[in-house]
Order: sequence, then C-alpha cells, then structure tokens
Amino acid sequence: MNSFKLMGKTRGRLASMLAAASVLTLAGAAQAEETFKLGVVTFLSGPAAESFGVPAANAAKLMVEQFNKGSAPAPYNKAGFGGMKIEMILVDENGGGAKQVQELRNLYQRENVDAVIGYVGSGDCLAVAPVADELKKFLVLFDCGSPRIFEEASPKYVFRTASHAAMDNVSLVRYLKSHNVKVNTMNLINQDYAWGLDSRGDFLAGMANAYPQAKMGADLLPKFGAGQYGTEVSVLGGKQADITYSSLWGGDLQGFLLQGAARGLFKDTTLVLSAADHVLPGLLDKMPDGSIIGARGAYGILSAKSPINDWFQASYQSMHKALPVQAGYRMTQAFMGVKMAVESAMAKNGGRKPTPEQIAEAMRNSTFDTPGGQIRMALGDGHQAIQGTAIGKTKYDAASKRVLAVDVQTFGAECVNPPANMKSMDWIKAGFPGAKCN
Amino acid sequence: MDAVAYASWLFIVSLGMTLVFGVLKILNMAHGSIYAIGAYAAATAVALAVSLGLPPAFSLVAMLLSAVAVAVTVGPLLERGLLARYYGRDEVVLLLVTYALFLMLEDVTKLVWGVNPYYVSEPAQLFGNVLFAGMRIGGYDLFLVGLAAVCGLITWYVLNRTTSGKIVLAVIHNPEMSASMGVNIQRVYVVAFTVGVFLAALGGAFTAPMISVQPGLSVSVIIISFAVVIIGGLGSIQGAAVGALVVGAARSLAVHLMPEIELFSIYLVMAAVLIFRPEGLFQSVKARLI
Amino acid sequence: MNMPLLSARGLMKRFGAVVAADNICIDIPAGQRLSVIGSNGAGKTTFVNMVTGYLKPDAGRIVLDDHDITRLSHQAIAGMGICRSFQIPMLCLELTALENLLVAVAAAEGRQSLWQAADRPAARDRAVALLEKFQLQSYAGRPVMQLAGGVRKLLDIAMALARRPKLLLLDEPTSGVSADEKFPTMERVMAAMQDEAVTILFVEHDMEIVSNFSERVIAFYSGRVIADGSPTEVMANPDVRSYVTGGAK
Amino acid sequence: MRSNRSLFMALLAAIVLILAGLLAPAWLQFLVTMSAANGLAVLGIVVLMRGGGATFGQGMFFALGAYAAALVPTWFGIQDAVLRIVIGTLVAGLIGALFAPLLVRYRGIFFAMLTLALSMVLFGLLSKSSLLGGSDGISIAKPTVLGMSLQSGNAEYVLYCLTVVVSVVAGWLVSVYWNSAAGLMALAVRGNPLRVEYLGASARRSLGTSFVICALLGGTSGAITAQALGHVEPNFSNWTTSGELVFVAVLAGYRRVPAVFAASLLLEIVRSFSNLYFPNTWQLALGVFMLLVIMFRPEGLGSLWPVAARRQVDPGTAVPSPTEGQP
Repeated sequence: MNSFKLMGKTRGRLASMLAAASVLTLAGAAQAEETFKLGVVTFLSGPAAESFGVPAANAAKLMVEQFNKGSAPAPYNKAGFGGMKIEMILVDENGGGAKQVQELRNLYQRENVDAVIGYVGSGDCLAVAPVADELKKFLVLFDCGSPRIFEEASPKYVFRTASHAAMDNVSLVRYLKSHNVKVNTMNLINQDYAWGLDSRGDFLAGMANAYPQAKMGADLLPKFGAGQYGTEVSVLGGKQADITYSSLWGGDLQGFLLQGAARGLFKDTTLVLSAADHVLPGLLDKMPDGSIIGARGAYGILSAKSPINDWFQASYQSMHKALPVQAGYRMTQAFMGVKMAVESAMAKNGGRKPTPEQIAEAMRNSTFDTPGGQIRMALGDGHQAIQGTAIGKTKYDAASKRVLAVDVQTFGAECVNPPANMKSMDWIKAGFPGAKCN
Repeated sequence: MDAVAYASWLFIVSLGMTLVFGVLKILNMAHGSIYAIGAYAAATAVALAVSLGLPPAFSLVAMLLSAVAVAVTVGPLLERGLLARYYGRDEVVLLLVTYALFLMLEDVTKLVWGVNPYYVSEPAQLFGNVLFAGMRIGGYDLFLVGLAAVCGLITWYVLNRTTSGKIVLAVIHNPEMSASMGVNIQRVYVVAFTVGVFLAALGGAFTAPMISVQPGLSVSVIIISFAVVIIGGLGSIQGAAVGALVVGAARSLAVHLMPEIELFSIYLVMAAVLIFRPEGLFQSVKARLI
Repeated sequence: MNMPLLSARGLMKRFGAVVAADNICIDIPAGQRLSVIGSNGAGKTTFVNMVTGYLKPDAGRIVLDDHDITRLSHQAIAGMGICRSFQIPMLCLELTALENLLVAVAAAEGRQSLWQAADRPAARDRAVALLEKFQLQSYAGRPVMQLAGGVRKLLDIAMALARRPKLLLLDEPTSGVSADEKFPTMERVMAAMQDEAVTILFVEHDMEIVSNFSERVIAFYSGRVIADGSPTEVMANPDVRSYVTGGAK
Repeated sequence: MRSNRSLFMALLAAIVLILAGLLAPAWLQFLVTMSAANGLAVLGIVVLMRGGGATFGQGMFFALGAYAAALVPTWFGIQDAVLRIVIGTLVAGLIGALFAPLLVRYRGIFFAMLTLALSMVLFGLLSKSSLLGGSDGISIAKPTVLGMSLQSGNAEYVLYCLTVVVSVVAGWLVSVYWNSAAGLMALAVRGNPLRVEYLGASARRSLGTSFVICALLGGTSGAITAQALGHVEPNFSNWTTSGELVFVAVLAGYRRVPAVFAASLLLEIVRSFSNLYFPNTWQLALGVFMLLVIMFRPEGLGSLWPVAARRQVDPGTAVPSPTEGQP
C-alpha cells in the first residue's frame, strides 16, 4: 500500500504556498519604502482581553491615527515614524507562548513587519524574546512584568519600555510605610501562576524589610481564572488581618471584590492591590473606599497632570469613550519609544529606513517623555525601562459616578526600581540599597 | 459551608450536562459556552430591569427569564439545526462536534456582547449576609443552595414521577426499543437538550451577580463539570449531586488545608474515582453482551 | 478408563431468583460430537458461557485435561483450547472475511509480531485454508458487513477453529439461517471438522439436526440436565417430550 | 514486499520534501516543521484510535517530550537535537508504558477522560514547579544538529529537514506496524474486543501497545516542537492542546499515514492565516471548519484517496491489505 502517495500532494500544496509566499514578499518589498510595517500583539480574546488587551489595542489604534496625522504634541509631532506611514497589523495574543512564537515568526518572515510591539503575558514575553534575537528583528515588549527577561538573558534586539513588576510592590510597601499604615497581620491572595507568585514574592520580601514584625495570616493561591472565591473569602474572613494584599487583576479581581464585598469581607481590613486601576470603572461604588491601589505606573487616575497626559486622555476619551487605564498608557509608551528611536536612527543614517540594528542602537539607553511620565531605558544594558509610579487610596465620587484617587504619592524611578547592577529580588531583599527617594 | 455553596453551583451546571449525556449520549463541551451566554443574558436582562426602574427583587425574575430565553432559542436551534445531523456517530466524534461548537460560541458571544465586562451585583446585594459560626455567609450563597436543591428535586420528580419523565428514562435506557414502542425520540431529544441548555444558562445567570461577566468564563466550567459528571457517573442525576459535593468538598479542603494543590485537586479525585469505580459512583452495570 | 476431555462437576449459577444452572455434571470424552437441547431459558447458553469463562459459576468445578479452569478468564480458557462460536456471530464488521480469519490466525500465534506482515504467506495460507474448509473463499475480499447471515455464521465458526481447539462449542450454529439452509450449513460445518481432531458441542433447537449430527444429546430444563444419552434415547424420554421437543414442535 | 514498497515511497517523499524545502521561504519551512511535528503527535492519536482507544491527554506526552528535550541540555549538557528527540521520545514512552496497564482497563469515553485527568494533573505539576519555570515555562538553548550549529540563516531549514526525516521514518514505521499482525489485531480490538479475547488474544495488551506507541509519538512531537519554538510551557499539557490534536486526528481518519500530516498541515495553514487576518473570529472560523469536515468527511481526509483497486479484483484471489479501508 503506497502509504506515502499523499506526499506528492503535499508537494503540490507546498508549491502553491510558495506562489502565495512570493506574492506576499513582493508586496512587502514594494511598500517597504514609504510605510513602516508594525506588528502589534495583544490580547483580543481570553480573560486578559478586557482588562489589558483591548485598552492596549485601543491605545495602539489611537497612536497610529495620531502619529500618521502628525497631530501628536512635540516631540512626537512628525508624521508617522519619521515620515513613514505606520501600517499596523494587529494580532491576538491569546493561545499561549508556543503559539506566539509562531505568530511572531509569521509577522517577521511572512508579513515582513519592520518591528513588533506587544505582549502582556510574562510567559509570552519569555517565549518570544529569544525568537526576535534569533531572527535579528526589532521587538518591544510593552506590558509584561516578569524581571526574568532581562535579568536572566541579555537579548540584543528586545526592549521593554515599561518597568517590571518589582516596582509595583516596592512602591506599595513604601506607601504603606510612609503613611504609617499599621500592619501587624496580613492576608495574601494571589493567582497561582507566574505573575501572582512573583508579585507575592516581591511584596513579602519588601514587607520583610519594612515590617519585620508583620505576621502572615492566610496565604491563598487560587487558580488563574477561578471566578468563584466563596471558599477563599471565608478563609480570609476567618483570619482577620490589618491588610489584605492581592495582585489579582481583571475578572478575577472583580470577582473577588464583588464576592468579598457581598460578604462584608473588607469592612475591617485594608485592601492593598498592586494593579487595580483598570477595574475601577466597572466596580464604581462596589470598590471599597480607602483601598490602597497601584496601577503599575503613574497611570489613569494616579497619573500626574502634564500637557502630553492631557492630550492623551482627551484624544483617547474622544476616540474610545472611556478614560485610558494602565495597559493603554504602556502601549503608548512603547509607541513613543519606538517613534523616537526610529527617528533618531534616521537622523543618523541620512533619512533612510533604519535597520533593526540601527533602531536598537538608537533605543538603547534612550530617554523619552510619555503620558505616564519620563521613561529611561536604564536597566538590562539599556534595554529595560525604569519609570516613576504612584500609589493612592480609592474614593468613590457619587456626583461624577467615578472612583477617584486620594492621598496619591508619586515615587521617582530610582526610588522604586533596582539599580542597573542588581537583580530586583536581591535588591529588595537587601533593603533597596542605592534607592534615591525625595 | 462554602463547599456546599460551590457544590450547589456545580450541581446546577453539571446536572444539565449529565442529563444531556444520559439522553443524547453526548458529552457536551459547548455546555460551558452556554453557561457563559446565560451569564451574559442575565447581565443584560438585569441591567434592563434596573433601567426600567423595576424593584431589585425583580432582577431575580429577570435572570430566570433570561435563562429561559436562552434555552428556548439556543436549545432547539443547536439540537435540530446541528447536533441532529451527527447522531449515530462515535461518542468521541460527537464530543468533537461540541468542541467545535464551543469554539464557535466563544467568538459569537464576543461578537454579540463584546469583550467588556458586565456587572450585575444587585441580586447578590439583595440578600446581604448572615453571621454564622463566627464567619459571614452570603445570603446569596444560601439562596443558590436552595435553587440547586429545587432544580435537583424538580428534575428527579419529573423523571421518576411523571409519565413524560418515565418516557425520558425509557429513552435513556434503550432508544431503539422506546422508538419502536412509538416514543417520539426526536421530541425527547429536543426537550432534554433544551432543558440541559436551560440548566447551563441558569447556572450562568445566577453566577453572574458574583463575578464580572466577560470572555473566558466557559473553559473552567467545562472541565470542572466534566469532572463532576464523570465522578458521579455519566447520565446519573444523584451522581451529579454527589459528584458536585465531592468536588466542592475536595476543592475547599484543598484551599483550607493545602492551597498549593487546589489547582489540580479535582483531577486527583476524578482519577481516583475512575480507577476504583470506572463507571463513576452511580452507574448501572452494563448489559450482557452474549 | 480414559479420562474425559472436559468434566463439569456440580455447576450452580443463579441470576437473582432465576436458577440458570442447578448442579450440572457433564463429562465430555475427547472426539465426541454432542449437542445440547432445551427450550429458551433452559440454561444451555449459560452452560456454554460458564465453560468458556464468560460467566463464573457460583459453585462447582470445570476441569479440562485435569487443569481446573473454573476461575480462568475467557481469554485464558480460549488459550487452553476451548473455543466457541456465537448465536449472533461476533465478527469485525469493518474487516473483510479474510481479514477476520487473519485476526483469528494471528490470535492463535499468542504474541503478535509488531513488524511481520499480518498476511505473510504462512498466516495467509492458513486463513485461506480455513475459508476453503467452509467453502467461503469467494467471500475473501468482501467486508463482513456485506455478507449474509448464513455466511457470517460459517465465518464465525471458521474463526473459532483457527487455533485448532480441543473443544469447540457452537452456540446455535443454524439459528438465523433460513429453514432450507439449516441442513446444508450443518453439512458444511461437519465436513469442515472432518480432518480436525476436535471435540464438538453444539447448542441447537432443531431436533432433526440434533439427531442427524450428534452421537450424544443432553437436554436442559430450567437449569437442570433432565436427559443425557443417544439421540434416540433422549427423544424417547417423556420429560424431554413434555418440556423440550413437545414445546418445540 | 509491501513494506519495501512503502519504504521506497517514504525515501522518495523525504527527498522530495527536502528539495521542496529549499524553495520554500523561511516562514513556510517553519510552518511545515511545526505542522509535521504536530502531525507526529496526531499520528500517535490516530494509532490509538485505530486500536480502539480515544485520548484527550495526548498533550501529556507532548509536554513530557518537550520538557525532556528542554531539560537535558541544562541538566546533562546534551546539545544535539537528534539525541534530545530520542530522549524526549523515550521519556514519554516510558511514562506511557507505566500508565498503560492502568488505562487499558477502560474504554471509550472513560479512557479518554482518564487520560484527560492525567494530562491536567501534569499541567498542574508543571505550572507549580518553579524549577521548571512555572506557568511561564522555560526557554531552550538552540541545539546543534549532528555537529552543525544553527545560525539564524540555516536554522529553519536544518530543523525542517530534521523534522521531515523524523516524520517520514515514524510514518513508515507506523505503516509497517499497521500491516503487522499486531496492527491487524489492533483493528480487530477496535471492532470487537470481546471476540478477540475469545480467540485467545489479549485485547488489553493490544490497546496497551497502541497507547505506548501513541505516547512515543507524542514525545517525539513534543521534543521537536520544543526545539523549533525554543520554548516550552505547561500549556502543552493543557486539555485544549490535546483537543486540537484529537481534532486533527479525526480530520485525518485512521486510513492512511500521509493523511495525518496533510490534515496537520491544513489546520496549521488555516489557523495561522485566519488568526492573522481575522483575529477576532479565528476560533469561529476553526469551529466552522471542524464541523464541515466532520459532516462531509466522516472518514477523515484519509478517505479522499480511493482505496487501491482491490475491490475490482476477483475476490477469490484478492488479498486485501488489512490497513486499507472499506469503500
């Protein structure tokens, strides 16, 4: 039985694919001159879509529109990327790191994009970073938190234009301390995957310095996307604690808050949430007042007033009928960083479309201002950004039907980020040596 | 206690799944998606009710109605329009059909309701919470337990105490035979599937107030109700009840005692049950083959 | 005296209230062709199922060549040389007649090779030979699902014969075969058995077939052996007349 | 003699594909590599299906192979891709052999669900163990292939060739097994296990054999995928992974080996394009595609190719191959 008859057919299919491919590549080459093809990868489906993916995608759309019109404020007022029209290809991040590697290869090798901005999930970032380096293509990670990416490897073509997760928890701890919040006992609830576990680790290490006497109550690790927290709520209710720390986000956080509130869990404990701003618009009055929240940066209601921030909020508001939250800010940072890098690279190479090497060279150690404050590519040999952040307390304002932030304290970049020569965990354990706070 | 609350939620969801399997011999993966749809529908309905200025108590009715609506629209459509075309295929193939259906419904829900979350915590607030043995218990949880009990009892009663129910049992036992005795199998199938859909939607609808309704709801539901149904024994109602309790207990024990195994405690239980009682806790022995 | 090939001693089996086997004692000498008769529910098939290990008796022993096989699995018993055919033929409907026999031949080998072709000459010749024994060669390439009931019956028996069993149990070999086909079918079966050194027990309703093809007849009634002897003796037995043949004809 | 012919066909296919690969752009080489790698896992499922088993836990062996291939470099400093593949395969096969005796006691949906449970337990373990990178998984050092080191230039093509060779060899071995006595026995067990036992053969052992082969192929697949991606993650063991693999298996049917790889390639193409061009509805597209295939190609793609002309031959002399299907 000639069991390999089909291989002939496969070859036929290969041939036809070839044809398709060459067409694609030609097309790519033809446009390459006047346009800059930019792949943008973020969650368009799945649990992270609503909290991070879609706001980020919205911000990306806004940036493309504004940049191409050249209507962004200086220094971003040059049309497109250095005159080149930005052509965006939006890809869904849902489906796991393995799939992302394939999609990224497709973007670079089939769609011939000039650069890729993307990735919310730490796992995805870890998976794709080596690929970009292998293919020698330019990649900017805009959101994912895990410090591992630049502390365990030093990719050449990969950058992250936002602080890693260490900052979120360090700033929380500093805030607790500087507001003399009494913490004798603490409950923790974090998701049972990298983000939750890392955040928990950072926070505990930080607390060990700031509050050596603080005792651990419950330390729960519900599974990602659990949705139902009945059991957790009663465990937490059983162990009274001064604060309840959580790095939950999105639907899980909303679910936890709703179910906890329904059972009066937060009446006598202060919520300390490392990344909560994006759930406030949905929760409104269900968000317990006085909860201490971070936004993984000086974003949204925690952001500082500045012309560029006002412009961003206004234009985002008008385009998407909502206030931008953390993911939107972070996407914007990435766009602005790339724009700056591309344009300074073009200034050097005489206005030609820069190669990935040139863009990378220009981005390394660069500094640029964004709605979320100044970004400095200071860590990981100039590939990892540090930025300032802010923490605040929530207060529901019935009049405007919005949750506002009060007692907002902002932290300088050097205050909450490790120095270039230290791994974040060591730095936290060592008690933040060399941190510059004012 | 919360074990029971969780279990009762599980029961409502997996009851539908086990019923559908019992009658149609289909292990329905799309069950989870329907659960999600139910949640969305409830969210919409309650929002509507509130906007119409109806009393909050009415939101419960609204949720019920939404579940019914989902059932009568989605149920017959899927069964007649889709599944009916695949009857007589291998169990596993049918499983795949529903898997495909699940993928489709995932996107359909996204197209209909978008990716933004919906909140309907009003009903949950209706009940406030009661202090019990030093810890607060959501009145809504108690309500859910009651709801589950009612669902279970009604199903049991209909199946065992009414003629139409007896017909269904007959079909479960032996479709060919009952067909030859003039039972309208098609109708039984449609009804059974619709009821299954209704229970899934109901589960979703009454969970909606406790969570934020948004994409990604369905997957966990599928797996966990699989586990329940397998543990209880495919197609067995009291089995679903016991299975739900077992899983609920296993989970909350895990959370209370050793949180680190919570992630897969359920599968351990399921594997254990399958090893010691392959046909699940409640499953009649197979007929003689020769 | 020569000891029997198979001896069943005091077999008991009850399903709830129904007594399917009540202290059954049967010895089968090697080479005998015997038949078992009895009305439906008399316990014929139950007996066959106990001998072939599908059912385990509540009490009693079954001995084959002085090995106790009472507690062995049906598979192990088949391995020891008791094979059977079925009232409703048990075949692989998707496979062809020849393939079904190749399965039987492969099964007879004990451990099946992972790389030797299933229809390598040796195996194929054996399979074809079996087909020819039952004059089925013309169906070789046809999927079983396309074959008529009578052909399936013969195929089922041919498969049972593949491992050259010591004892072959045929469960109603002519049931589901049209009346005028019954005789020719039995003729073929018996012809096929000629040069096989096999002891045959077959369950049958049809008295003519019983008296024509068996040298010994055992009559069952409600789980008990009510008569055991030559066809003529058994037919003459009043109990048999009232309970079995009388009922049958 | 038949096996010789299929061996010849296999060699031919390998050569043709390797040459065709030269013409293909990098992304296509990679796409084929991935689909062939998945194809191996699917082939495993198909072998099991053909032997009367159904699994929803193939992801487990996929993950075992992948993690094995990912860990041997760091733990034992094994750099060679081929060696890693061998190890990945063996590890998966070993675990498969450990569980086989337990699993073969079940059939149909219970068998499937038990495999599902096992793979999800592995998923849990992998997501927990920070040593193995937790839920983020771990990256793998680029392998060397028979001494060659991979640069960005040749990496895709070398891996492509390696995968083609492995797949063709595996495919040929499977076709030999399908023609073998054990292979025929597997078909019989699928059709009528009780009868097989009444013939004195062990249906369980046959099913066990199919399962172990399934595990081995799953491991191979995982090991190749891991090195092609340069990254492994617990998701490999998640039920969704298994679900897609099973789908491809059904898509391919159990008639012909090449159909498996064709189906895998087809799905890979559909997926990668639909995901890129309609990101918001790619699941929908996939679902519809699945339904249509199940509806119109119940026998899978394998039935697209007319079975060799044996039905026309005079049945008396015809000697059908056990592995060829019925019309």
